[in-house]
Amino acid sequence: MNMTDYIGALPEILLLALLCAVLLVGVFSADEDRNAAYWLAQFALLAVFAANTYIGARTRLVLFEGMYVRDSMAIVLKNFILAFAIIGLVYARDYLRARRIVSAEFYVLTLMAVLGMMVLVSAGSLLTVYLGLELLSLSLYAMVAMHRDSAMASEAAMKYFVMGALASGLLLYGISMLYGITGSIDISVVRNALADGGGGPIATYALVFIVAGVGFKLGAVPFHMWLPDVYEGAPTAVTTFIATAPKIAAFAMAMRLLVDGLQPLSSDWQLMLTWLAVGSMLLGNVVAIVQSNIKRMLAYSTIAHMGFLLLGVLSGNTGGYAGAMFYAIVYALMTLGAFGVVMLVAGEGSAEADRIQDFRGLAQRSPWFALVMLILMFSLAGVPPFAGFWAKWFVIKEVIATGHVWLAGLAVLISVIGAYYYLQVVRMMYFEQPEHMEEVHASGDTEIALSANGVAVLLLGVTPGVLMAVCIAAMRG
Amino acid sequence: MIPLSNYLVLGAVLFCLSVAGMFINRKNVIVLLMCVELMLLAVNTNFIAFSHYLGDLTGQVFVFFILTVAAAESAIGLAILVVVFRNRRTINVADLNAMKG
Amino acid sequence: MQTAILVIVLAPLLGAIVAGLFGRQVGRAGAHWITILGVGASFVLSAWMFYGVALKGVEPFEWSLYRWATVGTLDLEVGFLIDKLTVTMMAVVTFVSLMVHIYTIGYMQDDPGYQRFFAYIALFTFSMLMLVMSNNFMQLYFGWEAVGLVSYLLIGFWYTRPTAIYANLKAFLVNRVGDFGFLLGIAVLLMYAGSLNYQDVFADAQELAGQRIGIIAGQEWMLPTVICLLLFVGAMGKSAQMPLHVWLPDSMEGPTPISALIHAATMVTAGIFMVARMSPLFEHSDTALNVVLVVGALTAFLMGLVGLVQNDIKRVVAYSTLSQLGYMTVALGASAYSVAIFHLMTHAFFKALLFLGAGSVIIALHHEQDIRRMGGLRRYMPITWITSLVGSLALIGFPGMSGFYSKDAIIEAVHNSTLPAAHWAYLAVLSGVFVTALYSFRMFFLVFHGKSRLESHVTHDHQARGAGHAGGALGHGESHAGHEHGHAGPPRESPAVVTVPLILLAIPSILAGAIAARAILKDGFFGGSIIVHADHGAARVLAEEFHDWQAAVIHGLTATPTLLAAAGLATAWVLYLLWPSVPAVLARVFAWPRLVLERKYGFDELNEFLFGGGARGTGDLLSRVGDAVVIDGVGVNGTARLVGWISGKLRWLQSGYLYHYAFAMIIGVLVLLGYFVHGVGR
Amino acid sequence: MSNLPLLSICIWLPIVGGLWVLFAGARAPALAVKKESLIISAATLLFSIPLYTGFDLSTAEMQFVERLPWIPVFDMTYHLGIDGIALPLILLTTFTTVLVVLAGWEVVQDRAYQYFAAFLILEGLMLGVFAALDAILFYVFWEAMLIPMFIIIGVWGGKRRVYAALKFFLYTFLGSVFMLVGLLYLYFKGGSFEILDMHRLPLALDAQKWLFVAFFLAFAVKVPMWPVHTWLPDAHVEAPTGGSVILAAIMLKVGGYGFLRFSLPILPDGSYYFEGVMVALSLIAIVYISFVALVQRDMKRLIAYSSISHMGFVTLGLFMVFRIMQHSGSAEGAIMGMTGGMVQMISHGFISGALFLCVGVLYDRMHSREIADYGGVVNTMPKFASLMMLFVMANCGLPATSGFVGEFLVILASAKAGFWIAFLAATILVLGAAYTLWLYKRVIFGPVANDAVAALRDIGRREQVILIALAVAVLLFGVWPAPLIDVMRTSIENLVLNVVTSKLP
Amino acid sequence: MEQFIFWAFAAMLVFSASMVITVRNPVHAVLFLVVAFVASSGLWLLLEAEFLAIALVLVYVGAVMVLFLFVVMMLDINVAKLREGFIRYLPVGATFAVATIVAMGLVVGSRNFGLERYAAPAREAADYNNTAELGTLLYTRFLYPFEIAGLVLLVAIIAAIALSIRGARQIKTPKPERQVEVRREERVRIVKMPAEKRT
Repeated sequence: MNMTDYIGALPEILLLALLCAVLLVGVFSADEDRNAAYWLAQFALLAVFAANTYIGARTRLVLFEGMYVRDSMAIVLKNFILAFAIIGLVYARDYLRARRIVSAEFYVLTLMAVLGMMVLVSAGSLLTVYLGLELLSLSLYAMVAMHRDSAMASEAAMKYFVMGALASGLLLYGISMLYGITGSIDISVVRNALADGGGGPIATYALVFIVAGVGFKLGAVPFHMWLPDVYEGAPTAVTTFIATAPKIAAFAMAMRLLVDGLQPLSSDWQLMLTWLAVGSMLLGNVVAIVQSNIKRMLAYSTIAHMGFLLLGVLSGNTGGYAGAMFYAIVYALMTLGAFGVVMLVAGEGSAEADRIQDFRGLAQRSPWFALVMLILMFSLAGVPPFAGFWAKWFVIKEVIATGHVWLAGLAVLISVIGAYYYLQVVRMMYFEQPEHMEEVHASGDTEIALSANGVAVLLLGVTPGVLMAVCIAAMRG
Repeated sequence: MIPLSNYLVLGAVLFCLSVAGMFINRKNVIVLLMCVELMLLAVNTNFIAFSHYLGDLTGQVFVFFILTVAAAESAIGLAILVVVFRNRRTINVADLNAMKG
Repeated sequence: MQTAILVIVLAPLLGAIVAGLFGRQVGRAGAHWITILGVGASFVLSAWMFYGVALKGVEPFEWSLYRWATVGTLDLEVGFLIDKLTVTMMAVVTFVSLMVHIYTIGYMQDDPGYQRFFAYIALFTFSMLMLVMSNNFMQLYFGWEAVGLVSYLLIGFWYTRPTAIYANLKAFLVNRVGDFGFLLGIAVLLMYAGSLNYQDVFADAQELAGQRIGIIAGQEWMLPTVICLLLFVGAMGKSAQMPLHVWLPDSMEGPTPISALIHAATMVTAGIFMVARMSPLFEHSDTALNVVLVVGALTAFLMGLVGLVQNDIKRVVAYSTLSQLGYMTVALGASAYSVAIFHLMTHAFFKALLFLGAGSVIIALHHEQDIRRMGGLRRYMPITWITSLVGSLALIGFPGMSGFYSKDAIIEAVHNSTLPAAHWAYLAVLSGVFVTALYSFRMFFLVFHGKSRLESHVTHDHQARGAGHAGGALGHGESHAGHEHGHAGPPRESPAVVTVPLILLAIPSILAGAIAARAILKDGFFGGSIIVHADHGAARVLAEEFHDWQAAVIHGLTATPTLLAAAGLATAWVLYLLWPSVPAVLARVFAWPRLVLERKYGFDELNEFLFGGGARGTGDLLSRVGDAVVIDGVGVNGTARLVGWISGKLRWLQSGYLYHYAFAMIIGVLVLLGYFVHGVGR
Repeated sequence: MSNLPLLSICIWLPIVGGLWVLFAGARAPALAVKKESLIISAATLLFSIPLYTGFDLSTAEMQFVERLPWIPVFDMTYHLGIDGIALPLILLTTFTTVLVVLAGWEVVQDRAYQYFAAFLILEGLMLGVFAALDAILFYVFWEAMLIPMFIIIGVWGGKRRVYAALKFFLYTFLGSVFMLVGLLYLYFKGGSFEILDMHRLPLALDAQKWLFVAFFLAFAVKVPMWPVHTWLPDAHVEAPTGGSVILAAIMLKVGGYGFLRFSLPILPDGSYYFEGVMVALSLIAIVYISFVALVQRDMKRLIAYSSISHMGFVTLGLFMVFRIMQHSGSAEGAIMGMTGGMVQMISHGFISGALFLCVGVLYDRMHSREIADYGGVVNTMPKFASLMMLFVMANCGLPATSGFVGEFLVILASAKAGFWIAFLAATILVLGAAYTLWLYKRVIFGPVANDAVAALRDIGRREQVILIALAVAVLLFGVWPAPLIDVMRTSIENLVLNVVTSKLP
Repeated sequence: MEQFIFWAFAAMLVFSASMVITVRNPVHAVLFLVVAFVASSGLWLLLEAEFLAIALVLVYVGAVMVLFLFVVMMLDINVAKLREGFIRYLPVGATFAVATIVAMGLVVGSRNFGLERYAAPAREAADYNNTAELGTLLYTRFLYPFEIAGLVLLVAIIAAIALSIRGARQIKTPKPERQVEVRREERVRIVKMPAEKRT
């Protein structure tokens, strides 16, 4: 325990300090719209982003007795988590204000969740994995329930909570078995022990529970059941948050547990993930087709996307991990924008506009936002020249590299089914006539952020090389 | 001499009972929360047993953290439960199906 | 020489372009002047060239205009081959065309599509010249299709008439069936000869003759037979040989000058010309020649019979054309190519004459075409009467008239042919002579002699038209032209623009045969253009027997064909002038054969049912069942529906109940445990 | 001039221009948007002309090559270049787009700026497809094309536009994705995304077969070949005129281009293995679809089916190669067939585009595509009728029109592949004429059918310009196809040599 | 002796756990849960985890379970209706529960974790202080997780407050001073409508 530990973990510490400040501001400020809390939260995230980017060496650091790992993957993922949280808050502000959910606690919980994710991303021990996960999850449960007058939101929170508790129970059980057979909760020690001891059925036994926990967090079939209900029921601002940054964290968790820790069992978990991936892609895409609620549809789309993400992880090599990382980031970026538009369309009133029908004629009401949504939808469908295509391209490439051409074929086939429901949104926006011509109102920062989001998806689609290089470097470093 | 397996089997049984409680119980959400507690108890038993037989305190430390988290979890769980009850005047599990399909 | 060729070909094209695209600017007079000048220039130069090549003995020569394309090492070019065969055709085509141009000024003077019409016929002249002057198969096909196109345009010239647009579609499609074979023939030829140039191909003919080609598994066919039969299918289409003749009678829906130009003198002879041009190939296949012979003989005889029962003046001539084309084909089959060309030439003159004469009658009667409503026109239209008489005599092969030499030569040639089918063909063409005489003079007598049956009708007709274009008029009357001046007075002789061409055509109809007979029949006029195999001696025997035209006439006076023709003429006189009531009796007695003839052997009905209906039925089936039900219904939408159905079912896995969710997770864990830890199912 | 990155300009000028129209157009007056669009498309056409004038006929190498790093981590490059196969298609694209912009001038009222932007972007993407030499770059352009087309059909289409647009998108998307798997597979075999490297890559027969199937799905759907053609009639019928024109004139060609650029040279043995199927499918397309076309009641549908049938000649021409080589032992016929297929692509671009424009002209006036609603149009629209006559005849493959050249060459070549192949191919002469002329007869000829027809006005100056431009093209390449064929000659000869050389390791 | 204690507590634990998930009345369920915790605590003492055993009783039984009871009673649920249909799902549920137990038990059973693999460790010396050892670890090696655990509790506090507290704003009370000042225009709006035609 020395200074380097604290300097290394400075971003987290800074976030904690600023989080407390937000809490105090919230308690003591009379600001009805919580502007002070909002801006302070944004400042906190920005400051942490800067700290995370500029402080400390780029080399791999292991701090706090192995509890905390700071490697290039962690730095990159944390930056994206922070960035998406910032944009998510921008989108959320008008929505929250219009629905009077706004309170300083919301921002505090957001920051808490971000902190949890950062802990998770940097976890060097099974214990920090667990604690980070819980910190994140508990914040999210509370955030989902924040819309206290909404029956849907509270039901979603309840479901999320129970299923989340069950999942963390499963994960803990797996961790306990791992601890039992390796005698340690340090991930690198576990890995070495397993490599020496060769794993065996008990290790596989532990692995099953851990995969279940990871699968839950990602939302992979059959551990996905919470996801549609939570996405639909939660206030859209919270859904936006849940759907984006935590998926990156979940990817990090998968990497920490499966790759860093359970690499010796990779032949087992690769097959498990194959099942999960195929199931997710199939079920997600197929069931999304019949959804009429866009949030629910995006939930199923998330399930499908997680299937694709797992394709990258299961290929079991650096390229695949980089592909999955790329996928997670791009997925989060696209989903963020999509929910941003959903919130925008919901508008000033207290009602949600979450039926696909509500997008009727958006191209005539607000051509620019319709275009952004179009870009996002085609990107989600995996059509070039948008980022989503490269995400799919990357993981499929790695799947083929490992020789699973059939899996690649299946994946692309399923993605065609998936294109259908994204097209339905485009259809509503462009092909149908609007019920009224009222332009969608957006405040300046939302408009800028949303535009940037759409343009980023397009630019990443044209020149994905930079982010790819970042991901590959992060995985190698 | 009690073998480690006894504790582990006990943990497994407890774990299964709690899981079974989750899907057998169709009426009361509070029971679900209790099942979560039971499940954590099972895991804790596992940890402590391992800790004892390995002669390593890490397991106990882990249990310490689990207990902490479990307490926090039940606080939040009960808070959510209260919100649910306020909104719907019921905590029947079978009634929590406004969202499906 | 090259400039002359270019002018010959391009002058009509230029006329066509100017008249067609700038018709409004140049006006009606401008249109006919420019086209007539163009075709006139063509004619003059063609005549000059004919003089040079045919009479002065200038060597045949070939000239490539430009490279159309190069594919691999194969150069496809647009070029010209000028030899005796070509110049003969050029002269005939441009002459007839010029006549028709002039005649049109009168015939079409009131038609609103005047300029368009001139554009078409000039374009036709261009196409026909491209066809006959070509030095390769591609350009031949080029002209071949182009004349088909113009024919299509011209038959449908009065595009508001349902019969006309039906007829032109039919004409085009039937021609396309022929082209289908023709193109295949060219394709097979190219495959073996490796070139499309006439000279190259003919040079290889001997080599090709020995080869065989497998068409149906296990059966090898003689290559020349296959090629020639396929090419002949093309000729059957263009030259309206059975069973591809059905378009020609219907094509009479076009204005009369067209019938004269295209459907008598030029386009329909393209097939004859083509086969003659291909003589080096046809000579290598007796099978093909036999087929040609049989088809020609059948057409000559059977179509003549149909001519007996037709009442539309133009249709009678049309069926006579079919019959005469049959004669030409027979000549081709008998390897007497030169004779076929000879008949082609004489036929061009007298058939154009007959058509234009018929047109003259039609004008005079204000577009009445039914011969049963004519009669006694001799008094009113002396020039038309006399020229028509000349045409008819030439047609039946009256000794001394041009038709006599050529037709007699054909009959002789068949008689001399050694092919197996020649006997039957001989009988057919011989009886055809009688039939020809009968129908020709039936028409001639009904139109120009006897009692006039027209007054009452004309008045009636005008009343009908006064009532506003009665639908009935569409069938027969060419309702567009010249109503305004249609007084109900007696018919008058046509104006000079009509009669002058008649006279100009009458002259060669009488003289052309006598002038050319010796050169063609005896002296081997066409030289190297036509090659006859030594085994096929019909033409050679002919040449041996022929001395000069006077001798031929004298000999002809007592020959069987002449007697038959005379008998036919006499029968016509008896039936239609002497005892006009007899035909009706005969019609009752021979009701069945008559019905068969009136139905034209049922070809139209058969085609309509089998090909028209069959194609539409097949299309319907494929469209409704194949595309809509199987591919789209089951395959495409079926898949979509299946996915939707699965989706609808799968969504209920997400029941909304927490315990089901937990259950799903546990099952997931259980399955993983079972498979990976306990190896169940591994 | 030659220093300019002409291909990049041609690709990006319309895309950037289109985006600009999209952004600026919402608030700009409609006329300004139209003028801008016309200027952009015309400029693109101008920039594509030096590609032709500066093209070296003597080499089969790629020309106007541009190569920049694109995604360096995977050695993917922004690699452009054209040979004699791509050049005509590029010129066709730039030419057609100008006409399409003109064609939409007065017709499109609703969200006009989006309409023109979509077409401009589409143009750039299609040019990208023809010019890309990096497989993934190709794929990106290839797939991206679907988006503007989807929008065009769906927004400005007819009654069943939603169904048609979705069908179009999903059908072609389904076809394409397997190509992506194939391309990635090739990358792992050869370690390069360069198409030209793939051409040289030895591959085992089994791999070639699978890859062929994957590529087949992508290209056959686009062409479209029987039995994956059913999206096309729907898409064509529902699309606005401009959309139909682009679909028929260019989008279908990318399928043929794909076969030429990918299937044949990369997988010669796989192509050889499947050539029987391909020839059979092509012939089915020619005959079967012709019959189907015969009974259509909707003008656009009929022309759409006619397109499928004519595209059958393209695939027939391309895949007869093996048979011809077997029968005749020389490349002569193979080159002829391939040239025929290629010419057919270009010519079909002009002709079907023109026919769709003709239908568009009628539709703009009567708002009906039903054949039964027309009749006697010639009486009121003589100029239009005569121009349409030309295109109809070209569609029948009449000599002196460009439609003849391709069909003629393919039929001539097909005789070398087998008599019955030629026989079936030649049925288009009769069947094609039957459905096309029957259509013409029912719509144009005859007495004036009803009051609506009587009230028609003849085509205006703008429409005349469009149709005459196409007419000139059709006639020019019919009378003198040498300039067109010479451009592609060397490349096709080279390609045939490649194709007949086995690549089995 | 050890054996007896183990089996007794184990039986008690399993029994009370089964009761938790099956009893009709949630209050009883909570009480059985308390029993289960106590039994566990006994087992943990057997495993020489004295601090945790005490903490379990103090923290759980003392605090958490009371919270549970409090909520159960506060929500005042109609107990009778809560267990309907329970039997119907029991067979399926039980089958799967048993299957899971078998699947898990086969692995964690004596074959893998018997005494031959994991020998029972010797008893700790008398001066062994479990609490002190744990405390040392918590403040040294596990400082970082310890801080996070604190945060988790903070989250719980914030969340519980945020979810449960009802701010004054939401309480609707009449304001007499406004009521007397109300004007007609604020309450009644007169709308002009064209008369509908009689049909």
